[in-house]
Amino acid sequence: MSALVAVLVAPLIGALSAVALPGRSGRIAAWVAIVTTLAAAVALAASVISQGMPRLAVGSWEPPVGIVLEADGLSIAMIVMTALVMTAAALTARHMLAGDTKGPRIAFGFWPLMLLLWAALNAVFLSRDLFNLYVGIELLSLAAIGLVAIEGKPEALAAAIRYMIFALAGSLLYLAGVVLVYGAHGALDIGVLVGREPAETDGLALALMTVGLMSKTALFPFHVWLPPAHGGAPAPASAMLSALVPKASYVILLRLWFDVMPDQATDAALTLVATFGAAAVLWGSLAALVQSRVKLIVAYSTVAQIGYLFLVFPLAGGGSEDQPWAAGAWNGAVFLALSHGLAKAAMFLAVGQWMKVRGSDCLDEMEGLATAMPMTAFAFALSSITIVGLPPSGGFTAKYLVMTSAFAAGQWVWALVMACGGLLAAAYLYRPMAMVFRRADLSAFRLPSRAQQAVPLALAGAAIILGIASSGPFETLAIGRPQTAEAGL
Amino acid sequence: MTGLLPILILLTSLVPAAITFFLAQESYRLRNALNLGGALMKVGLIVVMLFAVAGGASYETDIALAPGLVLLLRIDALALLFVSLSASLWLLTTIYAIAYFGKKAEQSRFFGFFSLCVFATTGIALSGSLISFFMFFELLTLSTWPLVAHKQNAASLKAARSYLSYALPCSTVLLVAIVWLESSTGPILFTDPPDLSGVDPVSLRVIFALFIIGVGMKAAIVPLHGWLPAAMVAPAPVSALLHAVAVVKAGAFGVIRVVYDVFGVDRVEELGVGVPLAALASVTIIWGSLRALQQTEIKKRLAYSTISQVSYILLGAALASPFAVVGGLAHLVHQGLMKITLFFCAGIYDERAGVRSIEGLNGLGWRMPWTSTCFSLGALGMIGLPPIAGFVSKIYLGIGGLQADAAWVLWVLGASTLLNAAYFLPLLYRLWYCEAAPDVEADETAPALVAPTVAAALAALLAGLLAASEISPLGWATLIAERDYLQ
Amino acid sequence: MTLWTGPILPMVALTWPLLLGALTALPAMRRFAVRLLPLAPLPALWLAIMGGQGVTTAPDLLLGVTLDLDEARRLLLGMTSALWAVAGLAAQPMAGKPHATMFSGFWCLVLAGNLGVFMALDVATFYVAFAAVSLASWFLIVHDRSEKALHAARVYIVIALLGEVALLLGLIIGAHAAQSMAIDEIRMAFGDKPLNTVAIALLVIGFGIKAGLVPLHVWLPLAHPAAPVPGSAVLSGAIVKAGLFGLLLFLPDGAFGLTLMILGLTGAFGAALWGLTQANPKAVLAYSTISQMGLMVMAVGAGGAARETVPYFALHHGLAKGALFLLVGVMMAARSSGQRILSLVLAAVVSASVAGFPLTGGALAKAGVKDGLTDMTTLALSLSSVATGLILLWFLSRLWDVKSSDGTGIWAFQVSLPAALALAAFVTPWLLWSDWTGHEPSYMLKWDSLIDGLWPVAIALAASAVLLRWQLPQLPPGDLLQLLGRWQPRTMTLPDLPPLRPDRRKAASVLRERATEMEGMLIRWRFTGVAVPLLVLLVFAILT
Amino acid sequence: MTGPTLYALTGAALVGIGFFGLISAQHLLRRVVAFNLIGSGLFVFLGAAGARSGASDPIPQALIITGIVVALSASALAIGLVVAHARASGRPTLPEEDGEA
Repeated sequence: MSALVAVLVAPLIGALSAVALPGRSGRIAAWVAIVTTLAAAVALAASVISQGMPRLAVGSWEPPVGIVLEADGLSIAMIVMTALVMTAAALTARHMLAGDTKGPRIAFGFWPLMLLLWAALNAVFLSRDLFNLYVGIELLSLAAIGLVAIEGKPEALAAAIRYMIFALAGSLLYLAGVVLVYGAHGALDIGVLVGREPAETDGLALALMTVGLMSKTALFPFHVWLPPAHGGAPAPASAMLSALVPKASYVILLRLWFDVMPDQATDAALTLVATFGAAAVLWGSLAALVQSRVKLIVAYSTVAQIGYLFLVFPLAGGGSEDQPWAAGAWNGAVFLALSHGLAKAAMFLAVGQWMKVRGSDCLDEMEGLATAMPMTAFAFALSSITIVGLPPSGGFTAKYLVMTSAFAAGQWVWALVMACGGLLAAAYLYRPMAMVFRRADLSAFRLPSRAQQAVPLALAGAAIILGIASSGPFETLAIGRPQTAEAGL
Repeated sequence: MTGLLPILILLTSLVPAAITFFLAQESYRLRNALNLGGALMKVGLIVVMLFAVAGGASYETDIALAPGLVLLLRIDALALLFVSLSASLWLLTTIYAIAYFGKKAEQSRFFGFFSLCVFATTGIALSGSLISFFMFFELLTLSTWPLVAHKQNAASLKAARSYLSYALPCSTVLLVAIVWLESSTGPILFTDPPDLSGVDPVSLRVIFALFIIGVGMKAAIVPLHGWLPAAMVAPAPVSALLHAVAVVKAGAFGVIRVVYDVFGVDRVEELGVGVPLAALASVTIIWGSLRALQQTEIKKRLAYSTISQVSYILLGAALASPFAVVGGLAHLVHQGLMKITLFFCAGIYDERAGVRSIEGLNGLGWRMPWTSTCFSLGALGMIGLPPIAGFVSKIYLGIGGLQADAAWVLWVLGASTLLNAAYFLPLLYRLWYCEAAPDVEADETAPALVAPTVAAALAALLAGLLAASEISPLGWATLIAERDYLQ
Repeated sequence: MTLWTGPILPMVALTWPLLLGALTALPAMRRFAVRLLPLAPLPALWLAIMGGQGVTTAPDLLLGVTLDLDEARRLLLGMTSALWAVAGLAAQPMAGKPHATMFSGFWCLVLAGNLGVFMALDVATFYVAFAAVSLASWFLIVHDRSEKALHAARVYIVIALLGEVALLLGLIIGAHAAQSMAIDEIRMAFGDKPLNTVAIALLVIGFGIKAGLVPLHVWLPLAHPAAPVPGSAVLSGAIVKAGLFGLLLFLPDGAFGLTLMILGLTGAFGAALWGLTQANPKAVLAYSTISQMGLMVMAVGAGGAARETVPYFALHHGLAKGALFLLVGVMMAARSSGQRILSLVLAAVVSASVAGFPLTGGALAKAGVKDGLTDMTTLALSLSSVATGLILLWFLSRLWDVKSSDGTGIWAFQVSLPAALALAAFVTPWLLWSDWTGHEPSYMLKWDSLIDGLWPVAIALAASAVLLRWQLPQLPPGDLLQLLGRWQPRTMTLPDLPPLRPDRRKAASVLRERATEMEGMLIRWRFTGVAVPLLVLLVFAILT
Repeated sequence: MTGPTLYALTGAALVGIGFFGLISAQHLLRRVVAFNLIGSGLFVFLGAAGARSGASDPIPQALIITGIVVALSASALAIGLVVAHARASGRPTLPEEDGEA
């Protein structure tokens, strides 16, 4: 229970202290908060696995009046992944932001924003109240926008504003949905809403919330804000933005469609959502294929990967819900989200270190880095394996589950989209990989320390381990799920 | 112990790989000791296992990854055949590679991926479920890439890209096939053949085709063969690995698994997909030989020869008659032994005489008698000249073709033999009968290069000479076929 | 693991030459390599004299080796090993010459193969042995490395490989038909199935090439003269018999009978006549070999008793032809006109035997075969003696023109070798006569037998007088090959498969343009502002 | 027309006006204002929804107050960004929409 509170409160207090305390002590406070939150996340996961789901009605107010926080398998999986990515980003941020010439704003703003982002993410993962979720993702967006704009460059500012417009529009759509739900049912707690009488406005509410969250998740065709924003932010920020932020709104979508209003989902609507997902996979991959900056390639890859996450809807929802393959598809999607988070963060951190060495992230500038910084190159390669979905990685396990479900459901189109997406991913990730592997003499450049290089490697390794040791995470995911994953199909 | 042995065998290459990656370039002795030690230990463990299996022991280890995703390691006779082939050839290749690289740069990376490659191959051999097969198959694809690109120049990167641009689409196709099939049968284990009666025949045919595309690419079937000649820019030990120890062998092994353990002979016959596969293999045999004729580089000629020869294995598997199965399985070993000899020799010619083109071979026979004798043995064996191993496979495949009522196989074998002769004999002629250019500097004072070559050539000779004995590849293949595939 | 069962002598007879051959590869042994050659066939000769004593098997070797001798095998084995032993002695002057070591090594290999062909009971051993004979004799042919030898070797290897392949395929079909590797069972199993006809045709091609069967003989007149003299002797005397024996072993009685008879007779007459256009005495002898082999093939085709006596015929021809080839060498080595005359006389005697002059070994051989023939073929056989006589007389005249060039070694020793062979060619047919034909030796002394042998020789003598007066145009060897045009190695050019990838660069630039265009459209807020409510409505419409 | 209905209609109208402004305006400050209008409209609507059952419901009020705080902070950040962007680029519009009327 205390861990449940700590994952929310520790980063918030850390953020406030980092703002309030001057210079060095602010930094120390931030680090204390980071370590505490990481520990709390692990503790929370341990307690959920060993003792079941903790539930906290804030101030002892039970719903429908009060707000409930609850950690199920999905929550703790996301929270632990978040904690890992955040810690890794923070570890590299120390190096990448230190002694920068871009002025004190970055050094000052990064730590509070990052901790705020973390708190908002944890809040979204734990909340069981639709309005509370609104507050959470709004806070998340604000922190994320701040991180994008942190360097103060004109392009970054424009990207931040663009991001802000999409995010605010999404928030308002979501809010409109929340208002409709409350108007119809007089309650916003998920636990209460599950047992509601369906109302006429539910469809509209779900439509509004879905489109709003799609816009925040950067699903095609609302993805255009993402590449400039993620490509323009400093690398540790990009890692967090790409790996974590879209997952928050995606988790809300999952909860809406599968927990709150599964009765509303029609096959046509589910197919429509998945169609957008498929379009995102194809378009994002093609766009990544033609980029000439590594960070943009990685960012467009996020667009494509987000598309995968939406393919699960027709496989696990609607008419498929009670079918044997639904659990596999759902698990696969969450696994995809997790492994993508780890791998994408590792990729951005690796690219960030390359940029730091070469001063640019143009594809042509990447020659020789594999020899000079083998660990980051290896990290990039391992992440690529996960992103492409090759074994043995979390990405592969996820893909296998989703594809099996797709074939079992007779909806093999989604499986083919996944297969094509994997191939395209291989194509666009091969370009930086081959460039990095090319021989060139970089002995004149100052290289980051081995400890620094090890950070992305550890994250990428985690994504691989997720594929090899996947049975543990699987059982965890089943906690709190109505339909659990039986022995596959 | 019984459960641990397969894992130990895998670890003998994984552990050296993991350590080697982090070694500094200068720690030659440690690295060599690790790799040689790993290779020796693997051979030792396999010998232990051979005796245990002969005594009736069976090995099975499973690691559940996720619901429906089971990593199953087990030993059957086929796995044992493949794993002992790859382990013993790996030992030879390791000795050769250590001598080949000497003090060249980037050795830690090379030997790391080299061991990883063999780890994957061993995994493929020991896989007891379709999905574990796929996982190791992909690992093999990935760990081969840095080896092909090892020289890090434009040419080798191009070759490496070509390799991946074949491998990844095909593995995607393979994944689709696996997923499609498993979505209706559940996880497929090689221990008990899956019940395919629930899947309609048309789908099954499509799935079979997808499987063949997926695994056949590694076996370099036409038209998925383009990567193999391109990959010739890699260092000689890598070529040996690609052509004899690991990659194409994994492809051929995969086809055998698909035909016999996933679909089963009867089902393949019922679906009528065996003959098209045999025809495809035949086209590959002929096409590879024709293209080999046109090559002017030794290694390229050998590469096309591999394309042609590996399809013998596929042909045997596809015909599925008793003799054909035995011939195909035996050729798995025979081709490995002969081809590794040839590539070792090509490497020695390159290293010690600077010769890559066919013209350069002129007169090298007397300058480098050991190497050239081995080369001649390998080449003659490839042609199918008795008593070197190749002729045994040919006889068995021919009879197998007749047993399967496919007499046309004979014409394929005949044409291929003639073509093999047409592209190999001129090389031998040049070696022994042409005058060397006066300024050629050639010697073979590199025992660590020559010794593995001689060992491989001798093995190829003995495999044919003692074909009828029980411990020969042929004897083994017969055992496998009788035990597992022919009731 | 069993090394062998049964008598060891056959195994020794086979492995001993191989062992000697391997020894020649040792640097220390190189100088003595040629000296070992006469020793190589001795165990086999011993075995032939002793006769077979049961089946020897080596179950682990190849596909299971089984060896044995019956009468025909024993006869041919004996002839072959004797010829090889004598030829080995004749090769002694080569010691110390360039490439002699290599020559010796492959000499032993061919010898082992040649012996193996006659001893093998199973098809795999037979094939291995045959391949060794066939392909390793390339090295005997190419030994000189002169332009001519290289050309002959090139032609030879192509045709020999074709033969090997035909043989392999035929044997595979046979083994499948018989469900066995045993040669005897394969012969029995060849029934009427169309595939078996194909198999027999393939075998006829495979063996016919080796046996110089028209029209597969074209390599022979090139190759036999190209080899050094001892090489030519074994090629023409012993090695061609491997092909003949193959026909005997595998062809069911009467299969392809007519075809074989026609082809055989064509060879018997055609080659003999064509030989008259040759200047080189060795080429003349080669054509004579084709002619004689044609007769034997005809006898095989005739089947029945004639077929049974073919080994007997072969025995004489092998020894005699070996002697004739060696005599060419002797003539080259002759240093005085006395020696030259002696050589010529010896050659004339042997020639007479080959032409079937009464009471010679050749006459016995022919008589033996004739026993089993019909009238027409008997006549053909007698007429062929005319042709043989003619070509051998032509040979003698060419032999006389041979210039002495190679004056090393002890001439007396050299001349004794063909003499010994000639003696054997005379004596052995007499010794074996009753066993093989069932007639008393006195049969040959009958008047009509004598007449039978005499008249063709007489006609031949008369005709040769004409021939020597008005000579035929001199042509290079290779008859049909000339008609086909000179064989030249040509590099084939095949189209490569069309590349799987289209122009990547262009595709990439097009894709880049399109992508930028579309992203530029999507990024405008006006698009999203309109798209969002529309999408909400769409989702709403299809929900519930 | 009862009070709650009037409130609801007002809310809807505010959302509509805000939406129009959001689409038609290029000036970023106008867009921020439009967002605020939409937000306010939604809150008014929520207040009306709270009055649905006749008895007063405290929850919407708590929600509205929270929402206003969130909207305020969002607006503050937005205006800060717009100002920074205008300073850096000299224009109050996004680069891709510069040329449009």
